[in-house]
Amino acid sequence: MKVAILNFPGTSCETEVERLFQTIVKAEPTIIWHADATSLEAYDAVVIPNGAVYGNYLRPGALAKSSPATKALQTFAQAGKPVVGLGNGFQVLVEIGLLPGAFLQNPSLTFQSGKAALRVNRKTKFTSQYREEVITLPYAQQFATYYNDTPIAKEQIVMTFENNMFNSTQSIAALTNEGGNVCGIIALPERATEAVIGGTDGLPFFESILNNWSEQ
Amino acid sequence: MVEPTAQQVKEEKLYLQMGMTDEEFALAEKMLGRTPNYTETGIFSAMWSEHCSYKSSTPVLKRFPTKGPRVLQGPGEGAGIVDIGDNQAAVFKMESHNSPSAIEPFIGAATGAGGILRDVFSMGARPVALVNSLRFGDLTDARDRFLFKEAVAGIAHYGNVIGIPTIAGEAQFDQSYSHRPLVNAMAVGLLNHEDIQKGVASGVGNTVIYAGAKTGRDGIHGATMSSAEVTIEEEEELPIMQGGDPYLEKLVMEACLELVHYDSLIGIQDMGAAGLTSSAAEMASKAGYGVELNLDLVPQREEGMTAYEMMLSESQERMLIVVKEGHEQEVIDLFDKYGIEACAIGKVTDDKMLRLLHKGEVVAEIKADDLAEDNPVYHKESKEPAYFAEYQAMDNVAPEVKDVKQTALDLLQRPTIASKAWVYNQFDSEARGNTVVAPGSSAGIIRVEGTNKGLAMTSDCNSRYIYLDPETGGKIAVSEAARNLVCSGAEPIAITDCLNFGSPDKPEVFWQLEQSADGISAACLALDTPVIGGNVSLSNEVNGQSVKPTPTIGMVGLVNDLSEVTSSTAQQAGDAIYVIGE
Amino acid sequence: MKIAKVYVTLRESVVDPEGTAAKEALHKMGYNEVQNARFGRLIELELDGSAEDVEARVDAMCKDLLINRVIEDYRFDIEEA
Amino acid sequence: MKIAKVYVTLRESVVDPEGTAAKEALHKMGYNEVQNARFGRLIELELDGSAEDVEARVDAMCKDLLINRVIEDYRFDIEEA
Ligand SMILES: Nc1ncnc2c1ncn2[C@@H]1O[C@H](COP(=O)(O)OP(=O)(O)O)[C@@H](O)[C@H]1O
Repeated sequence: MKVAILNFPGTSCETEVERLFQTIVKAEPTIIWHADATSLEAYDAVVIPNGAVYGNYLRPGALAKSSPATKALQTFAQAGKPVVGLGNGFQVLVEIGLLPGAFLQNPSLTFQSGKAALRVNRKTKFTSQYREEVITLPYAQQFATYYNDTPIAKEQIVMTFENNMFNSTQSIAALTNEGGNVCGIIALPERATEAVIGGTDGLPFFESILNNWSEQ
Repeated sequence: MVEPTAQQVKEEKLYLQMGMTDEEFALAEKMLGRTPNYTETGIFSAMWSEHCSYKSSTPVLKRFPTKGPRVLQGPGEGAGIVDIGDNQAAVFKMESHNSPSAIEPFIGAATGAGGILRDVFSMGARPVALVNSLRFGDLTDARDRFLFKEAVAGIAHYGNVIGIPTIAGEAQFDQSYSHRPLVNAMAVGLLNHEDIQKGVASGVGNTVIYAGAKTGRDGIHGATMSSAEVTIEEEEELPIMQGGDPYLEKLVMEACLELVHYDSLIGIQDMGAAGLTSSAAEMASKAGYGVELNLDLVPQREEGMTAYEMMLSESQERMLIVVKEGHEQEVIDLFDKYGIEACAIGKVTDDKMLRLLHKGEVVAEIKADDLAEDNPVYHKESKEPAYFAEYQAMDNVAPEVKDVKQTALDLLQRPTIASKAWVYNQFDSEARGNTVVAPGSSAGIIRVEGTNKGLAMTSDCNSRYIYLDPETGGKIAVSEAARNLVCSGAEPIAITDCLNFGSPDKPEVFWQLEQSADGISAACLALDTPVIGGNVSLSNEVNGQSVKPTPTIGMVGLVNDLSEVTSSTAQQAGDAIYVIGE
Repeated sequence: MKIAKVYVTLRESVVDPEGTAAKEALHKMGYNEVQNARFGRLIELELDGSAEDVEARVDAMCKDLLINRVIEDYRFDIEEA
Repeated sequence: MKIAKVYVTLRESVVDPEGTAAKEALHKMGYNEVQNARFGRLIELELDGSAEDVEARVDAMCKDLLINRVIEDYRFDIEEA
């Protein structure tokens, strides 16, 4: 599976995602500078890594709208291929309109990092490899509160916070579009793929992607 | 404003406002063979400030052991470098941002983190972790609570946006830091030996390139300020401070780390304190060459900036780069890819002068060595404070504990002892996915990517011990750092330090500085952990009262096998508990 | 030259933790008359004089980029500079 | 009930990287008429009607808490709600 890792100005976790696909969940990752991403046709999946895209200016993820990569991403997603936004990448997906809703500042008004217990909906294409219903993943965001005033259908909710620490709408931690091929997750599964750096509860997330899309 | 003439600078003693003494001005005149003009006076005063020249602390710093088989670069460059085997090296340094943090803690702390990161990546190293050391008043005062909260948020903001994990630190509280906090930031980077860069400007005709943010009128004379007591009266006109821009710095960093692989690169240095002045003078002086800059070409954010303002601006996120003549465009193109402005502003000369042109005229011409090498050095008076003998003569008293449980609870509530999770939960301590041990343990540990090795790091200093007995306290600070590393599974390899003291003009303060340096040196020799770099912050005072002497130690250790890492949490019920040592 | 001043506020249904925190802090400082505090933003755009349809253009900028209508409301004034 | 609207802008020579980033993004999206963008804040305070010296009180709140005077300037209007 050819995985494009989109590198916007301000993205900072592209190498950890690349390493993950090179050494752990085997695929063929390529880091692509956003300005060169005018077409993503050659890839089977796209990942938007965590970071602070465009400095989080205006709203986290918002200025990604001005990048040529946005159009390519929209085309790519319409083709039904998988798109994943990790942390800040989720915020990008919301801002460019591939996922519904918006993000608000944490109730603490501060950046918060730590580990959270998440309940997994194992019926999505991003979670089909999970055995457990409740997992632990790291998070690190200042804008982790998901907000939407239109209810999200149950099938689209991928993971929820066990204790709704950020006051998110429907406790949402991860969500897909209606088509089920675009997924944003505010926690950081890529940081839980090796025992030495904090557990392996993130592995099934990536394995699910490979499993559900690599044959196509 | 009409700029004062050289004559006016001298007769009206305008140099005094810039922090220069009569003797220093006379020395500058003698070196030049004429009276320095306004711009030149500003340049001398900035370069000869304590912050840039270490004029009062050099004699003390000479006491530190700085050599060892692992040391590839000792004090003197942006950061020190130690070998960690397999052709790799660790690069690190600690720096203070105390004065700006006392005025505007968010900006002060954020730009502190930004500055120390530039020091590390300008050596060619990719920063892999941040560490900090914080000292604040005891949080009973609203201003102190505000300062603390904002400083933590500032560090978090810069580190989190640029995406470099903060993996260790310390926070202590004592009334002596009330309204005069200490904010020390340390950055640790990794590089391969062949990528080591130095801040040098060599090779006649080579081109000097400016890259990064535009220059504005901010922080002028910050270097002088940072060695002075800060007082801000309520209704006084507030100074303007510029926030750092971690987003821009991230782009500058990525461009610089790509640039270190270019054969055409000669030297690179961050424009830190005294910005363009110190970077240009130091790069020329270190290389034994001269530099000529055309200030008309410097990217400017504000209109009508004078040479004086441009040379002394401390605008953040700027780098000075020297490349082989004819290779300017490839460097400019590289920065352009990241959306960063870069342009040629001067060239390397063979006359060892720092020469500045502005609007067709030579506005300053000073020997680079006079600025960067031959600054005045003071041997300050040192005197044992009266309290020392008094305390030494006291009997040891063991406090009587009546209710162990209550005493334990009381102790745990002291801000210095209580959990620091409120602080470190605001940091993205796992960014880039190599954090093996995050804050909350004795030392932070980061994996050396692609290997089974790790770097462990910690910052420590108990200023109450230093105050009571600076020599022993200095030894304790280094030993505590070493213990934190060892019990995490790492071998201590080197330290950086940040010497935060009161006014060096007080013989008792100078004595504390000397004594603690002796203690630190003795411990470093015993533990084989040379000092590879550091920073001095003097005159940390409020209303004439000095802060407790605080020589912060930042220590780095090597973990040879990550499976040997031990964290300081209780692992499982039934495990035995031992106490070892005296 | 024209100046567009865009006033952005959080939609009423959205809780504003910053406003709540400020209100509480103001109360602690003795400003008990504060019943409510809401935080928003002010965006000032300097626009090239030759532009036509200024209103429509600014509105489009808001919708395309400056505002996220899931959480924010906005209004703007246009002044001659 | 009175409403105080506090308009907070960055002091003249303070750099506004957020404004610059937004301007560049608007250009990339074809809004080339934008010469400059500056970001500020808007704070709306609902004040209990009985308060006296409203102007002076709001000014004090700004100085004591709401404004960071190292980087920001402010002005405010007071309206009857
Ligand atoms: N300012 C800070 N930044 C990051 N981590 C911190 C900070 N202050 C404390 N910590 C972390 O909290 C833990 C406890 O700190 P401290 O009370 O100083 O413990 P110790 O006595 O073990 O050094 C350590 O892991 C330390 O790294």
